Amino acid sequence: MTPRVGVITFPGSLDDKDAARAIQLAGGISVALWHAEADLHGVEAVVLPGGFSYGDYLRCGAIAKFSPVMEKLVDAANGGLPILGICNGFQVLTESHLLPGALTRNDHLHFICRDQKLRIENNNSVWTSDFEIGQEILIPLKNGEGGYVADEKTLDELEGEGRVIARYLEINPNGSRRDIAGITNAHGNVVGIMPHPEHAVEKLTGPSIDGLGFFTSLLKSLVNEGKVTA
Amino acid sequence: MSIDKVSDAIAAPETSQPYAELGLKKDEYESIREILGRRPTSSELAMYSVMWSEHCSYKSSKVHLRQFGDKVPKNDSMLVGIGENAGVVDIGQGWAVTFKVESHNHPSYVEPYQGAATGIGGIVRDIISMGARPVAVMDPLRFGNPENSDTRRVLTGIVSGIGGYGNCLGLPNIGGEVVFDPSYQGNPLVNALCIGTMKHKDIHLAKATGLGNAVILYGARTGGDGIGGVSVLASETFDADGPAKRPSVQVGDPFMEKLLIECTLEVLHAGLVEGIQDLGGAGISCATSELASNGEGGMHVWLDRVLLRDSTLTPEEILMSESQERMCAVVEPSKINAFMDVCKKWDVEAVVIGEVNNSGRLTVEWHGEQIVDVPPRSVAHDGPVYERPFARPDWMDIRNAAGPENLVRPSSAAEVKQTWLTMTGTPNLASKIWVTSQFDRYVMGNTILAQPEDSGMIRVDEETGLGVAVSTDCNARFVALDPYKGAQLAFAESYRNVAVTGAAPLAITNCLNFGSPEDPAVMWQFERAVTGLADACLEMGTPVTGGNVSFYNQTGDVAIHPTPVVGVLGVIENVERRTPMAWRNNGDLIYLLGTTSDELAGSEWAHAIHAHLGGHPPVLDLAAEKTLAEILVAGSVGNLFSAAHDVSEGGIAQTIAEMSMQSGIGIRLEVPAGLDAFTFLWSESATRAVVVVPQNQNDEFLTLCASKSFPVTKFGEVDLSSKSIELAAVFGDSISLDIAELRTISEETLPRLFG
Amino acid sequence: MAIVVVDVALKHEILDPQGRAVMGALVRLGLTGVADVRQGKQFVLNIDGDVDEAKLAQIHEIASTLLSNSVIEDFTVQVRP
Amino acid sequence: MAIVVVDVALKHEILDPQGRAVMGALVRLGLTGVADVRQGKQFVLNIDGDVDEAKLAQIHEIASTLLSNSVIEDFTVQVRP
Ligand SMILES: Nc1ncnc2c1ncn2[C@@H]1O[C@H](COP(=O)(O)OP(=O)(O)O)[C@@H](O)[C@H]1O
Ligand SMILES: [Mg+2]
Repeated sequence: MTPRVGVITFPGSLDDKDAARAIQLAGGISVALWHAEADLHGVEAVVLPGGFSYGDYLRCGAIAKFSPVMEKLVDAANGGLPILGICNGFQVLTESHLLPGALTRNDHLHFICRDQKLRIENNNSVWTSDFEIGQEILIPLKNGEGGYVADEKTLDELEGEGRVIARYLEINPNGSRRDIAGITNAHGNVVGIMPHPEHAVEKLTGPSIDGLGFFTSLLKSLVNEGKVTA
Repeated sequence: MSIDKVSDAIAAPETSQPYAELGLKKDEYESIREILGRRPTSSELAMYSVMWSEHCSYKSSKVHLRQFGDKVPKNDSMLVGIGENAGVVDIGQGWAVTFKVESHNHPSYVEPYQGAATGIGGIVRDIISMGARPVAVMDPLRFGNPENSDTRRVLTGIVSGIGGYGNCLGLPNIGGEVVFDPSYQGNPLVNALCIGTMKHKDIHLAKATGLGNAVILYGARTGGDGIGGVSVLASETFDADGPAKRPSVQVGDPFMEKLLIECTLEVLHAGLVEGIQDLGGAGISCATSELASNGEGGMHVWLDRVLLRDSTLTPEEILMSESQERMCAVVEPSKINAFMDVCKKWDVEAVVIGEVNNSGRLTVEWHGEQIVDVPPRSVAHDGPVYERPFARPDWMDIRNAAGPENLVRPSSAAEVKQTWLTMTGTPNLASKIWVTSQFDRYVMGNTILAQPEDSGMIRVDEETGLGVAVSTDCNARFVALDPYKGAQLAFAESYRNVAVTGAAPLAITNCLNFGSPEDPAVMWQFERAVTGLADACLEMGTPVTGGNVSFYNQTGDVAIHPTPVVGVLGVIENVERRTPMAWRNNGDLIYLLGTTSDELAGSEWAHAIHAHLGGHPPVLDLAAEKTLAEILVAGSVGNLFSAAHDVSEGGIAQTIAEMSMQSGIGIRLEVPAGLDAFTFLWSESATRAVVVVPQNQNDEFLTLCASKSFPVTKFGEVDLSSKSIELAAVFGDSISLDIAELRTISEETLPRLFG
Repeated sequence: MAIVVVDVALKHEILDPQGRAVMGALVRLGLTGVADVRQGKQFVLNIDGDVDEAKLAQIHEIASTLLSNSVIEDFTVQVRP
Repeated sequence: MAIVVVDVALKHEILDPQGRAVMGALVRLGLTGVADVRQGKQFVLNIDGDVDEAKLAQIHEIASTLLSNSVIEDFTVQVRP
């Protein structure tokens, strides 16, 4: 059975089609989930895509966390459902307290779109198991509020528990503390990442196809856990 | 507050009206009275004044723009021509593309962020109103002297406005221009281009057909922004404590626009809509009069039903408000509920404001009182038409006589190297990454090429790889030297930029930015530029699908350089064969296609090094330009090129520098025999491109050029072991340029000025 | 040491998409009676020493040129002791 | 009709790049003695009818969950008559 992966569309989500494309290229089936519907349609995993949910006028991800689908998602996350939040999705996850810390205005105050080098720091999470630790990847980054912040204690905890999944290399594009580009929860099922793996899945349109690894990781993990058969 | 009703206009025919303050001339006001057989009501006056403005009626340009329709052979690919919100061209495989460029110059000077943001918003609505899904935007921009502190205010605001709106809308920004010239100091140009795609069957037109159909206004609420002028009317017509002067600036809401896109495409695809129109300039006045006159000819509007953001708005203000993010749809009564359901799904407010009839009149009522009763065509289409006087100004002789011949040129290898380094860092030639990195080029996942490539390229069909490429260009200095040839050169450059990527040029759009049409010299520039463009289109067989005119771009008496920005659209059957600009393979051969002559008038070198503008622009042979494009496309189809890049501003030196910086790999070059290094490197002769040919394709490439009798010169090869440009035969010597150093120089300039 | 607070708000006639978004969320969260929400910016300036007339005038000037855009925004300046 | 003003500011420990940028500009414009600038948000809520204890508590709740993010921001609520 091919795994079914939900992609939530909030009003203002922009990279939902891209996330769906990436899931399909990795061999999954993408299932569209709608913000106003408190129903996950039995999917085996969920991607929260990039964009500007509800315009992000208040604070990125702040309004999305009150949507009906998020209530379901928070419970499912605590129950172990694999969830990947990309960019705005990462912001929604921190706002929903599924991941610690917060994402703040880029330190240089500009939106920035660039091909960003990252180092994978953790391959224990459901979404990074297909990478090597220390592997360098190149994927697009595009955000205005991507500066990862948390208090020192939280940062130390994240480091100590190996929960930083990727770090910026060469350039810290937004002032993130300790060059953090992505983190996971303690259980390894909920991952947030600021750059966009779903934009690096085809040679023609991306700077590399390194982003596919996040989606193949998921599919492999699902198979390994016996959630779906290979 | 009393309302000026139609019955009042009949009863009190001599009431004096502030038509002049609204920008209407006395004879225009008289002809409104003639059309109506009475004085207009204040609401009617409001409608006529906005719709008959230069911006909406094209009254000064119409007589010349006709050439675009008259001279161009109807090309099979034109599905919808000039006159609609945007033209539509057939790109094959059942797909159609619509694209258009519009200006938002004046608002962007007053409030750069919002002016530019709403410029993007406006052009995107034009594209959705054709039934297309917007898939990309581009932004040709012009700014004043980069060292002037006001340029910083204007540029940073405009750039973040374009990014702020476009990024939030989820449209990749795939190209544009950033050009500096003191002539734009008090008048920056913000032109915005949008590309949309659709299946043939989804094309929609702006017309109100079907008696009894409902007219639905949906999207943002109507507010008091963007109606600066009409407050005159309110305060003149009504008592002293009428509404205060309203701001003329609008604030954009890209989130609402995103909802509007999704909502509109959903109602269109569900077959719920008979006609559709965006609301831009002149708001409801424009939408209702255009819909009515393009359909059954009549419409009745209940203006008091319009949802307002500000309950104190007068009917005149509501008619003229340019509040953003609104659309108008014509819907059959039986489909209204379904339409409203879609709106609700997307959280978009909608209300029925009118009904289509065959009265031949556009009638508007306000709480039961008739306030407008006009023939809709007279508002929308039969505005005044001016044959403004035009004359070649005497100063053109002086300008053309003062050529660049006597400017001091570099004449040793060391001077050539220094000139090259300097030119790489001039604001016009320097890397634009500081600007473009503020735009999302990845969203939607179909961007094949974006900045700094010659054209933006978008994949239209993921299954077949069908795609389109678009470029916008205009060297306004050439236009200032010769508006006829300059406009053709702009067209040629844009055409070439599309062909260089492997796409076949198919159609053009344009945005004609000029000074005051009341100045005969400006009008002459305009007439010459339009004629040049139309003649070029005729010769090349490329139709004009639409465009936009922006006049009054001047500060006091001084007009901007005439700037007819030309956007060319090309088609590529499979984006996998696109030609990028960076070389990759060791030993690939570097060729120049075309002929280099000593042509430096209007060049970037003359401008940047000598602040000189004079002489005659480069010679242009359109037939050769067409042949060059054929070679570039055939080379892409035949897989003959590993890279290609067009030669324009900054000459071959700049072309080579850009290719190397993008590639990071070195090359060995030699100035071809018969040319001095300076002319070879910095002349801006037209109709040239640099192509990079793998050795095993060399014979086939040369055969192709020979079969077209096109001049071609080999002048170097790629050297994987090197990280520099090695150029021999430079005044008997050779030079070496470190690519990393070039890149540093190139990338430093904009952050230094604006970061 | 004085604290000067500059509040900048969009003019009333100008669309406030942020305020509108917040208002929508407040209503969804069940707050009743919300007639309008406007979102503004607040600049809190810590100034060493006294804020005398001249300095206040200078801050007013800066508030009107740098901190706000008079085409679309209004501002207020308050000195907190 | 009551007006409730919610001010939201970044916590002191959190870097405020906007405030820092404004501070740089103030100094360039010649304002002396600027020790620190912080940029915050202000929400002005127009509420129909009275704001009683219960409603105020509700607004506090909303201010702490929706209008601010407690990880990085503090807030204050004031009722203006
Ligand atoms: N320079 C031009 N070249 C060709 N067509 C033009 C030009 N300027 C305007 N048009 C056409 O005239 C029509 C009216 O223009 P405009 O008022 O900008 O359209 P809209 O009302 O959709 O904004 C459009 O079809 C436009 O394409
Ligand atoms: Mg239009």
